[in-house]
Amino acid sequence: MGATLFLGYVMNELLSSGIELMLVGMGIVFTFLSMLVVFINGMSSLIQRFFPETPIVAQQGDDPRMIAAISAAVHQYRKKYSKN
Amino acid sequence: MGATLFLGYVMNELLSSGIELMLVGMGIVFTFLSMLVVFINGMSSLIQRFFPETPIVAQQGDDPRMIAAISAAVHQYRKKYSKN
Amino acid sequence: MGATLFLGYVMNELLSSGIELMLVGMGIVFTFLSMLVVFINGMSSLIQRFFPETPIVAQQGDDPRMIAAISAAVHQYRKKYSKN
Amino acid sequence: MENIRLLWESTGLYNFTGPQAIMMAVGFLLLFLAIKKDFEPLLLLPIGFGAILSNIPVAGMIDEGGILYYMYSGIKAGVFPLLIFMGVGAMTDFGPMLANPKTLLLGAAAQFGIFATLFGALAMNVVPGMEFSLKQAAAIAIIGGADGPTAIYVASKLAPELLGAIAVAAYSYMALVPLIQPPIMRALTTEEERKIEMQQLRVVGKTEKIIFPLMLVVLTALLLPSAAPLVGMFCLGNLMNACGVVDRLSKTAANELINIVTIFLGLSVGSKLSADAFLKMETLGILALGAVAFAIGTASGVIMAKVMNRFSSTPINPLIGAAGVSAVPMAARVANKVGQESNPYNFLLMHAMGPNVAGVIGSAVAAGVLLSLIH
Amino acid sequence: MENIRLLWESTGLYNFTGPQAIMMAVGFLLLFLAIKKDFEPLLLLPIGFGAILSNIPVAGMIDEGGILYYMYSGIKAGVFPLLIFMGVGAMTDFGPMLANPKTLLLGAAAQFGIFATLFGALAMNVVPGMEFSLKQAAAIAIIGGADGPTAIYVASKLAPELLGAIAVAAYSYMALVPLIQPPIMRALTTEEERKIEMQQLRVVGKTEKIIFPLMLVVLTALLLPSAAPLVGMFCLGNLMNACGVVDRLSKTAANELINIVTIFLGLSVGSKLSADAFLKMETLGILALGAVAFAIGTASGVIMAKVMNRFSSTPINPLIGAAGVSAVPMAARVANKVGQESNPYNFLLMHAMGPNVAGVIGSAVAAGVLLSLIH
Amino acid sequence: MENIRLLWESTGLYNFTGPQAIMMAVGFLLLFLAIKKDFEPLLLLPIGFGAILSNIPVAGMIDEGGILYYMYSGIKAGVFPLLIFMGVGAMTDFGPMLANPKTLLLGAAAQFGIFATLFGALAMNVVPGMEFSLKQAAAIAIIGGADGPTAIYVASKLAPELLGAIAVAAYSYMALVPLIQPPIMRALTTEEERKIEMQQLRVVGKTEKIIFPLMLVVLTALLLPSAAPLVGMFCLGNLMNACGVVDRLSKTAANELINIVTIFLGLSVGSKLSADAFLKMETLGILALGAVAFAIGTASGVIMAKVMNRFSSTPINPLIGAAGVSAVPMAARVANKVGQESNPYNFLLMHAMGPNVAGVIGSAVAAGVLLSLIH
Ligand code: NA
Ligand code: NA
Ligand code: NA
Repeated sequence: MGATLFLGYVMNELLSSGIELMLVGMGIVFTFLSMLVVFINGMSSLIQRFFPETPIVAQQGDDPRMIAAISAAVHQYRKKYSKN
Repeated sequence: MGATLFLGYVMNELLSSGIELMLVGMGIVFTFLSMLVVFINGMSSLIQRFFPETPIVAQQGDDPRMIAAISAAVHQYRKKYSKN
Repeated sequence: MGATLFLGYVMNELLSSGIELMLVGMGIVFTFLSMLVVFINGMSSLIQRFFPETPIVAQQGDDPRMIAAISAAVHQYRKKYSKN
Repeated sequence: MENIRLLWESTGLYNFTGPQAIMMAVGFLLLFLAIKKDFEPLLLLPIGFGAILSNIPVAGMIDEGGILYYMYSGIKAGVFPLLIFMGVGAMTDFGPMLANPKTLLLGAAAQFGIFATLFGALAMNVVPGMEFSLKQAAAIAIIGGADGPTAIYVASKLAPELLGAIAVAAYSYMALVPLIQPPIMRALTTEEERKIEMQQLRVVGKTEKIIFPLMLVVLTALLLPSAAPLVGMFCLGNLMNACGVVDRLSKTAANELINIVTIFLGLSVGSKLSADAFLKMETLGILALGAVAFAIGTASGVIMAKVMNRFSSTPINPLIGAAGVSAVPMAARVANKVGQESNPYNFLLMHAMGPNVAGVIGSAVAAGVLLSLIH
Repeated sequence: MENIRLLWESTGLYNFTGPQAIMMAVGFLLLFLAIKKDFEPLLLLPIGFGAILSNIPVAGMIDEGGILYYMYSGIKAGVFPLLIFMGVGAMTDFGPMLANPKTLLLGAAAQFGIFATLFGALAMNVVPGMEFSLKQAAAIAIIGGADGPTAIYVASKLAPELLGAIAVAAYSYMALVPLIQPPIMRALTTEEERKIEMQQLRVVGKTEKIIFPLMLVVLTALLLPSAAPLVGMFCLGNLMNACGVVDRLSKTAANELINIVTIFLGLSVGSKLSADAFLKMETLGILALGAVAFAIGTASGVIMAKVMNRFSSTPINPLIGAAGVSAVPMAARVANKVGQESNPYNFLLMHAMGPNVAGVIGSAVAAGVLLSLIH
Repeated sequence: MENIRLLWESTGLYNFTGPQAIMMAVGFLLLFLAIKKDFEPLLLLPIGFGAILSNIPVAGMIDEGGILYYMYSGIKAGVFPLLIFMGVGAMTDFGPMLANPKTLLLGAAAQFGIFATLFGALAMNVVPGMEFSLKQAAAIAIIGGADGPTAIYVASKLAPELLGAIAVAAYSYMALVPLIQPPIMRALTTEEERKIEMQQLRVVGKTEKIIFPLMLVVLTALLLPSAAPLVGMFCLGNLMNACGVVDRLSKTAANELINIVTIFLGLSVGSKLSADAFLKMETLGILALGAVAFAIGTASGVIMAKVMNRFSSTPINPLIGAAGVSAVPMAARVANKVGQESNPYNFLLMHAMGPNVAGVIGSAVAAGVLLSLIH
């Protein structure tokens, strides 16, 4: 029975360190990512004010069928190339 | 002369283990690959009975000249790309 | 003052070995590359006399716009390919 | 006669032990899941094959001098998972997250799956036959991060004896995300909430994408240096991709290098699927805890998103909270799909990519916490 | 003056030994064969260059701390040949063999070249000046397998001191297949036999191609675990290619990874072409035995095919038996070409690919036999 | 409370030392130069990032067991710089140099920058606070070779403690070639000289390009074996490219392999940017000496070209002498550009590529001299 008591004590010990880890861990994770939110907001507004970028125009529409044809050909080519 | 006899004995020893290796070795190789034949036949008939596959249609004929042109271009592109 | 003298002596030692290294080093570099000049000239004239090569014709003009289009497509393809 | 006996005694048939046979069967199960069920095949195929190779008797491929023994040293040194993380960084676009930074909080919330599981693993010690030390519990908990290389990195540091089971659980549940998450997401949200449409994201410029990984590495260095190897290599890959001046390197990192390392990593993880480590009650515990971890992570992400939606000026669809567990880009796709069941014109994919990549950061941070607090 | 003497004494000219000069010449001969004669250039070029670099006096590139010393450890550990075997597996299509499994027997028969050579090497001990131990004889015999990585793997385990000569002989004779085989094939077959046309092969489905490498690895594990490293890595590469879900990995294994390892392997094999190991009577013996091994392997493959043709319900052209030595795909091409000399409309290529890839399995199995029986 | 104190003591903020912070700033400066100023980004980006990672407190990435510790062993063994040199060899076309072999003398002359700097470094010992041993002076001097892998190779052999500073100086000045060289070139030449047009180069055949690397490796073996590792690996790469029969290997050497090694090499060079080695008076000396080395190398190349122009039957534009410092192909482009300022129809690029690649050979030879004479 002394052993059971001891085991119970160890379990309590483990579980309380589990709860502590949970609180501390989630605390650090939230603190860290919240600070990242703050810093990103700061960075973005600084950059948009002082180094505004002209938004990149979407890449000129490559004909998707051409791309499909070419990528098939490239694939074929690679396959061939990889064998010899 | 005793040495010659001894050498002869060693040679005989070596050669007889060579013959033994030859027989055992070829035996194992044939046994192994024969079993593979049996298993492949079994597997193939099982698969063809229970999981018949519709044979894959040959890939739609890419124009070979186009592929040649493209693979040349790809080659050029790669060459260029690899240098800078 | 003895120490200064000693230091001066060491410095002299170092500097004189520096000068020596400079002379010997440049000597070797020049000797080596000069020999290379001689050997290249020898090799080239030997090869041009005994194994003359028909100069490689410039690669048949691939349409540069086609290459540009294709290399863009290849790039796209690669990008796509690299993500999944 | 004598020779034939010797020959027979050198066969695998003679030397096979029951546990080895079972582990080979586990290897084949993993191959089946990888090839037929498309369960994270890039990892589970080499892992499964590694399990098969390492349980072949006599061959001794995991003994000193065997190829799997040498490969495993790349995990023991932490080099393989970190190189994979670098490659993942080179494939990651932080644009959607930078356009809507508060989604980082969703990535934080979903890490509750990790810490709840840590507690759960410790509590499991009451079950007879299960025994987890604090280190082992932490290594198991990291499965909840839904991030393969992070899980392997942490497990190799804290509990290498569980590495095989943890990696298999992590990748299997990542593959099961489309099955595990939707019921939880539906249970915790109303039809109205699932219909919420979100504002289109602004375009994020190149400079912001360059500065972000640098900012992240500095913050990690200042606050949580134990996460620096993971976060640092990830940021290196991301910076190489974002800056645009070293495309040669970022492409190699995201393709050939990550492929080579994936083969080696998978084989050596598989080589840790040995019978005496895997065929234990504890493995069942790990599998159960892993499923719980994913469920809790999903739930806490969704709940966090509901809370934020209440206080936010712009609407937030709670479904995107589920993407906070990482499992990029599967979890984001699931959020999109579940959203479209309620509102077919609702495109949540890009909005869910924010918490999704935030989840990668979140689990790396959680890994750092575990590595720094548990010795 | 003193300095100039010191300088002179640091030159290669002063330090060159005769044997080193001869080995450098051997290196140049290999480069000549590789570049001008197209003798397996992918291997013989790095091997030849490795021979040159390792025989430069003073530079010490093979001494501890030198680059070739480090590279060689990849062979000593068996890692390089196994990775190459994985890449070869990823390039191999077992379709033709699965369509006609009895061609496996041709791949078995051709391995007689290995065991006959083993006997021959032992018998050579009667020649004064030649002395081969059982291990050395086995390492030499494996040349008859006509498979480079297998030969290197076995030689590095059984007789590393002969590695250079064995690898050079193996790759040289593989390059000489189009010269060595045809006369033997013609001598052992009649014009009528060479004209035999074979039935078109059925199309083999994807499932069979996926199951086969798994079946092969299981059979190896059960019966011949000593062949498991070779066969296992080969099957891994083959499975990655066949299953279609990890194309990223199989392409990298069959391209960048095999290329990188080939450079390293070639250089380190070349670094074992040192004068004291190579410039011995025994090397002549190895070269002679290698040629005999190829000839016997070819002959036994052809004879086996003749026997099978007699008993088979469908016709078998005996020429395809010669492809059983492996040397993929050169031997299959030779069979096709010799066949077309007699019947220009006879396309044996695909039929010969069956015994050809069977020969790869056969020589890996033979390697396993040697490694398990000889200690 | 106690726990919060422990937590605080595990942060980077608590553990940061001033020198570490400065070194991280140096890392960021290198990233800025790489990304914004396009200073050799392929190397300076990983170097800068390596400096950041290795100076994060607590993380211990450079301690035994850390990823940067393992990576550095590839430099210590000399393997990384030699593999890069092989890749550079595979990218190099010796055609322009073989068409006009006397440009080799320009590549020789420019190495005077190395030996003058060696003397300068020794002379600097008179400055209080600066102390350079002969080995250190030689390692610094090699910056004048304008060749990154050569500098890293020599520094790792002679003065590993200065490796970080030397590599940074070498790559930075290589990036600054377009700023450093033109004023010197203009000061040493007349307008008339800069206008000189050169005869068109003959086309060099494939055979010559194959023979040349072989000839070079033999000459190195005979005369300067200490340069054999560098020259040998360079020639191997070049031969693989020139011979055309192993394109698979030369492409991998010049692409994926060099990219992978560049990432590892950069990170591990950066990991040597530790505060106690870098934040010393000596580093200022190294930076100053490096600039001087480039200037002297440029000047001696130009002067040599002027001398040769006087005695040559065909005209030589002295500007191409400046390309003798190597820094391929930047220095050749600079020569072309400065030439076109005086004569817009003068295309010197190809003519300058001769001394440019000759400079690579020249600095490898000079490295061999230093390694053989200084122990
Ligand atoms: Na996560
Ligand atoms: Na074979
Ligand atoms: Na140079």
